[in-house]
Amino acid sequence: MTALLSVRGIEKSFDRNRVLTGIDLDIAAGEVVALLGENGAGKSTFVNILSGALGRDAGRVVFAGAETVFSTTREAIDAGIIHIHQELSLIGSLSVMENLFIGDYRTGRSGIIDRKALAAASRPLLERVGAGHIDPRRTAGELSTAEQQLVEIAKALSRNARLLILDEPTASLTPHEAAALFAVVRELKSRGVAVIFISHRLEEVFQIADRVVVLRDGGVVSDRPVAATSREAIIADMTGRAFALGAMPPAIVPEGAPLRLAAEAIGDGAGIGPISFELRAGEILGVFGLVGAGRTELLEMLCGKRAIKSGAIRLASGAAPASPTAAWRSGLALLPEGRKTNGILPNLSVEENIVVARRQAGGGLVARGSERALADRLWRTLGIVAAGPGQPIRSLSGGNQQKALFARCLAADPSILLLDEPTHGVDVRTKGDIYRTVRDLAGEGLAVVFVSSELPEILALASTVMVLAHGRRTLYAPRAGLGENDVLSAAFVEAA
Amino acid sequence: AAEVPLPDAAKALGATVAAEGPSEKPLRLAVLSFQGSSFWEAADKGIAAATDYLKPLNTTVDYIQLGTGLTAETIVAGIDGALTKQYDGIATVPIFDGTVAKVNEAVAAGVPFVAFIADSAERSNRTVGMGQLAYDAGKTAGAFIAKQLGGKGKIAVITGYLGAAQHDARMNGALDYLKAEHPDITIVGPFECKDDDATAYSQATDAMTSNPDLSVIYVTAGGSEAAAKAVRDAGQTGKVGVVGYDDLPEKQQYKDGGEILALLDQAPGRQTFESLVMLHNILAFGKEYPADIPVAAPLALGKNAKP
Amino acid sequence: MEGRSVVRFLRTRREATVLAMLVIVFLGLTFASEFFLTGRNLSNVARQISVVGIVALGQALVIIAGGIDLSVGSVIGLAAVTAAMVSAATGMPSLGIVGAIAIGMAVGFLNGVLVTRIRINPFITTLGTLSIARGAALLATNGNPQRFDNWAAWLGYGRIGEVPVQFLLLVALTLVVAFFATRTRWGRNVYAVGDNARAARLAGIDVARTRIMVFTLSGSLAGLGGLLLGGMLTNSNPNLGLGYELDVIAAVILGGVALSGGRGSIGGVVIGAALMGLLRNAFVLLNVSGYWQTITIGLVVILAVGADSLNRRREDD
Amino acid sequence: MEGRSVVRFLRTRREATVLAMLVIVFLGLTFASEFFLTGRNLSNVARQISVVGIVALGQALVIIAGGIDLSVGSVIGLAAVTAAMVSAATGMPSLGIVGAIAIGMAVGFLNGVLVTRIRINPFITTLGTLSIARGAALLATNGNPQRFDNWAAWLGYGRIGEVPVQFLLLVALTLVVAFFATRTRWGRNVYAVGDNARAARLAGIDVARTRIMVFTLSGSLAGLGGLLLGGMLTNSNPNLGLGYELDVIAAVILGGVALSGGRGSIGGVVIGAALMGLLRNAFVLLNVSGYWQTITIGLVVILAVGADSLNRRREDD
Ligand SMILES: Nc1ncnc2c1ncn2[C@@H]1O[C@H](COP(=O)(O)OP(=O)(O)OP(=O)(O)O)[C@@H](O)[C@H]1O
Ligand SMILES: Nc1ncnc2c1ncn2[C@@H]1O[C@H](COP(=O)(O)OP(=O)(O)OP(=O)(O)O)[C@@H](O)[C@H]1O
Ligand SMILES: O[C@@H]1[C@@H](O)[C@@H](O)CO[C@H]1O
Ligand SMILES: [Mg+2]
Ligand SMILES: [Mg+2]
Repeated sequence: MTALLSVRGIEKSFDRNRVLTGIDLDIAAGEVVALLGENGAGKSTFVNILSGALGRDAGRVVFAGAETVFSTTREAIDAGIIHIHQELSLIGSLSVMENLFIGDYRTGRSGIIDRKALAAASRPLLERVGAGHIDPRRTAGELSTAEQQLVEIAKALSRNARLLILDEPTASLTPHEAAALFAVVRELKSRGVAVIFISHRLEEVFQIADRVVVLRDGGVVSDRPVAATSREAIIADMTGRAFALGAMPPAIVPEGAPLRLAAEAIGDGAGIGPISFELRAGEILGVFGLVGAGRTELLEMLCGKRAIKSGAIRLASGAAPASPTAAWRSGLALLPEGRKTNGILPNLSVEENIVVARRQAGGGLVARGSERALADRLWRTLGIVAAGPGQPIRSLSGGNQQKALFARCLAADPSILLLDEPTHGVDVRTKGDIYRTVRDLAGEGLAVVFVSSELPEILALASTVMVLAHGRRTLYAPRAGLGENDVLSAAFVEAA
Repeated sequence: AAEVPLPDAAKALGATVAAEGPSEKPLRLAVLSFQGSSFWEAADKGIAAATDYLKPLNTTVDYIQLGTGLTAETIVAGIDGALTKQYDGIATVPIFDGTVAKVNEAVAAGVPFVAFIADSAERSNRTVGMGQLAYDAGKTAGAFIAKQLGGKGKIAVITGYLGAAQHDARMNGALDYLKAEHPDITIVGPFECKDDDATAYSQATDAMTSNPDLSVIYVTAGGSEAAAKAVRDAGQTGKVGVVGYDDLPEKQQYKDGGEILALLDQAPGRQTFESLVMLHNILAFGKEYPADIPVAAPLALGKNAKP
Repeated sequence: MEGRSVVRFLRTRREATVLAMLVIVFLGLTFASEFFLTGRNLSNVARQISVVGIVALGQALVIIAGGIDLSVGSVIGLAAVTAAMVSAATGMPSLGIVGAIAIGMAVGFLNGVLVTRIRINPFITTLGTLSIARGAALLATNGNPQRFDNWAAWLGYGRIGEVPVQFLLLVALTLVVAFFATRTRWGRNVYAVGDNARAARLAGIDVARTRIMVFTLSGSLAGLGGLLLGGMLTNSNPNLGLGYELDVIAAVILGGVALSGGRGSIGGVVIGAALMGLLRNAFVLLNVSGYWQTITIGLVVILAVGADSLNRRREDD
Repeated sequence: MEGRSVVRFLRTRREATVLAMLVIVFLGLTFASEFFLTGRNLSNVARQISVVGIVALGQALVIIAGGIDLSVGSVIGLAAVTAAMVSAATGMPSLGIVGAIAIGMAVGFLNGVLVTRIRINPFITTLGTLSIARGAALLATNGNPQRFDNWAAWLGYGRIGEVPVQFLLLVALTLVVAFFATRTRWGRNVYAVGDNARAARLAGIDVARTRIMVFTLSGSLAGLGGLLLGGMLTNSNPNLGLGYELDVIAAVILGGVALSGGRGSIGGVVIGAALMGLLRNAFVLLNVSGYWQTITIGLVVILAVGADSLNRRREDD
């Protein structure tokens, strides 16, 4: 079997930072290759080069028998290389159907759009990815993150893909939606499409991949059929040492711990609530739900970003915050969902991104020395990979950006930590680090609200579990004594 | 000393002041003026004529162009530059009150200073100020308008920049006179056109539409030919007439056509020429000129004007 | 459109607020001045709207694509004198038309190339060409207005019945540009590029070409605007269009185009231009004098956009 | 700074390109005109830079925070007449100073409130207040220039030795604003807000307050600018500052501030203003013809930013 894609000696540096030191890879038609590696290993950089989004410094790419140098993504798309990027790249102001056929909108040579035909061609694509409920004429910007991700995948189907690149496509999907995606991948595979699949969820790799390729230090360190590898082996390849996540002891809320926050039937008057719960020092409240269940909205109410229209919040440290500014001041720290739009200050340095929230509580003058020391310490603790603390955060890999945002929360010395999908795009090792950090902090008396779409994560970490469905609380119980099914069935409760 | 005969170019501009003869020591004069319209182009002609005329008389004229933006700061910066370059004499158009301090500084430093075309409203110590008295010119325009109307009727006023001293003075000179002497004349406006032809055109058109009894449009600065064009386009030639300033070539067709009743001319070329020659005479021969040389406001009449 | 969607339109679109404002001013003027609703006055208003409206069409596309074009005012002046001088030099008015539009197109293309190839910020690029184009117009004419009185000028001064030719051009161009923006591949790409240039590039859209295209279009329409303005006055002054950029941009934003790119409708832009034109007409009809005109324009601009903002709070930041 | 980091600075910062440009123009003028390097001329240049530079400091903060302030030119005029009229009415020049800065502060605060509370786009807001402030200045004075010749005016015309007081103010304010921008919490928040307002808010920054603060600062500095300009001319014309907004914004962007917000340095802004001032001085010293002045300004603006862009290709979009 000759390779559809054959890559030799790909190298890439950003300034003096050598990111890829010579990648070799072959992929056959109909093969699904999982590309793994720690945050900053160069996965996105590599696939960006394949799809013409980035130039390379050295190396050769042979695709479908021809040597190729794509200088624009258009050329790659025309050749059949379709890349779904790590960051969502829908055009918010265009309709869903225009996004599906972006660039030419099925206009052919006339250049004139036939809206009816476009809508008709869009529906089956949306159905295939399990998004048949989305009206193709809707504006893409109005869709939820998950819906956008589904449209993004449907977009790939609209094109005649020969090689499909999926860079962390499941990061914002629930297991249910991820399963729909895998069905699509299998269908494409059966039609001879090759797939490169990047993910930090190892269980997915075993579900879908034929081969596992691991990147480390800018090169390929292992390339094995999925049957010939194991979770442990992959982790060892990624981290360069034997590594085990190790089962953590179940978390328990300490007896008689002081109350930190109480939510009394709070609602936003727009479909979320009433929701009640209590949060004690040392407690980790894991909040689970399907996408759109209202978890983000709940956190927004807690941190003063979203107005509370009914019910009330009581804080041990004072009045309920009226704004995020007030929230941080009263000891609530928020790690928001959507690191690019809500999280990072892209052009500021990593250091500034880390200290920004803490600084608000300080005096008028910036204390450079202590800020640097703090950033340095957190930087090291969380193992952020970058050229230095002065590097603009936008040029860090996705996972490292996420770590910096986590560092921002820790820097503020909070008493309550609100985490919305904190492990989005974070590699296994760091996930472990974050879990341990959260546990340690809880041990020191911090109260944590941990929103996640990954059930194992909730179950491993939480001391109390809350499930939301359609904006309502459908389960609220101590972790001990809960099984996977209890949580899932609460998440799937039908709308009242 | 015998007067040096004026060249034809200067005579064509209407100049009468001649040089008293060559200067003993070489003289350097700076003239500062603006660009950007046919008015300033006409002023340039006088500068060019004076430059040629004075060169054999041992006087060099350097033309410092101030560009197209008429502001006090620009003039002040220009004068500052001229002082730095140690010219023997300076001529310019110090149209804003903000130039007074700088002009006084030049004179105090012993550099004779001649103002042409438009002086500041507040009086500076300039050696000579030649030009039309804008308020009086406005009054002349007002009297002319009253005569055209027979003391009764309606006029619309379109002014250049509100707050531009010269434009305001021309406006008020006419309006104060009309209000005092001819209360039966109704005044509409003023409307500010910012010297923009298209705006003046629209304002003239709208004024005619909303005032069917309109007889005169008085334009204090740029835009008189655009207003005339509006009259022509509205079919009001003979019924509505424009009174404005500056008899420039592009307006001839409307004088001939009857839309422009009269233009008050400032003879800009003559003024620049004479300013420079006076400076030469002052510096080379210690000649004295009156501190104020008013330039008459002759009316260049159009076809339909009542004399 | 059914009842429900009309309400939705009014609640959600900026152009609806401006349309409402326009209707209010229109009705107010109808009562306040007996001359307002005369054919003659409406025809004047239509003409006064036209040049700003036409130039705003191109500007809207540039802004939707995430740029800005400050050079339009100067291009108007440069194109006006080009039309006059080319007609006079060749004796062929048709070449005057071609010249005006071509010089606008050339400046626009240059803007596009500087922005996309040399990657100079559009504000700076067009601030630069604003100066250069004006300087060129002055240099070519030595500051003297150019007689422009031939059949090409008719496009600017002519009327068909009571309707100014300029206005017919505005209507036709609005339809064409609106169709272009909503129904053609290139038009949709303009929105995509303005909304998220990076995503657009990754989706295979030629971002640079799209941007060059909108700047070229904007320049060409400004060139046409200069031709019309010079024609209307049968006299091309190199200072024509001075300061128009701010009026044109105000019309575009009043009409609901987001300065941040990616959003806005072509119809709205013309409504914005109409509101500005109507106000200017009102000042003269109602004899609003001097200083109050300046203040009123400022208030209306803020009110029109402010009413809309209060109506629909933004979800972001 | 060691050698390596100097090179790095030159390669990576926009202000370095403009600084290089400034040095070239400076050297060129030294050779081209014997008068350039005289104390008197340098003192003139220093004074000519000052007002634009001071106003640009505030504008820079606004732009870094992701806004824009078009009203500064009009605020200059309004503050200038306020200074003169308040001094005259009260007989106390010190109150004139307070009045000028307070009126600028008030307009700036109004801008900030309209932008953050009513959520009107800054371009539109300040385009509106541009008109309103100018109208107010004209209304207050009836269009008449106001004599302004007292010790408050000395701030504008005075010199200490050869050095204009204005220039000393510029230097002092540059240091203060640069310190503010880089070393204080509020200053750093300005960058954060301009970079990503949403993220800044979620990180606990009071975005609205930050924006109101920068607009208020910009207004106050424009007010000071008006005081200085009126003082320098010992005469406050309500039209002072007309069109300054474009000059000021050009200086800011020349100095390396990104119009998209979040990036730029205060030092760069002053370099930008100095380059513009030096050019104007060159025109007078070298007798550059009027139309070429316009063209040259345009070319330099494009060149300065363009050279820099070619030097360092942007990685984004
Ligand atoms: N535009 C850029 N400029 C400078 N450095 C960059 C740029 N893009 C990526 N890098 C660096 O290249 C390295 C690899 O980044 P890349 O995004 O490829 O990692 P990744 O393997 O996809 O990680 P993740 O799992 O976190 O997405 C990182 O150290 C990152 O900081
Ligand atoms: N910008 C938006 N416009 C319209 N509806 C929105 C928008 N953002 C979210 N929604 C809707 O709000 C509801 C809840 O949003 P969201 O998806 O953030 O919930 P969630 O439980 O936090 O899920 P997740 O964080 O996993 O995406 C959904 O019905 C979603 O469609
Ligand atoms: O008439 C005026 C002149 O006096 C001068 O101000 C230039 O502009 C013209 O309109
Ligand atoms: Mg990645
Ligand atoms: Mg969420």
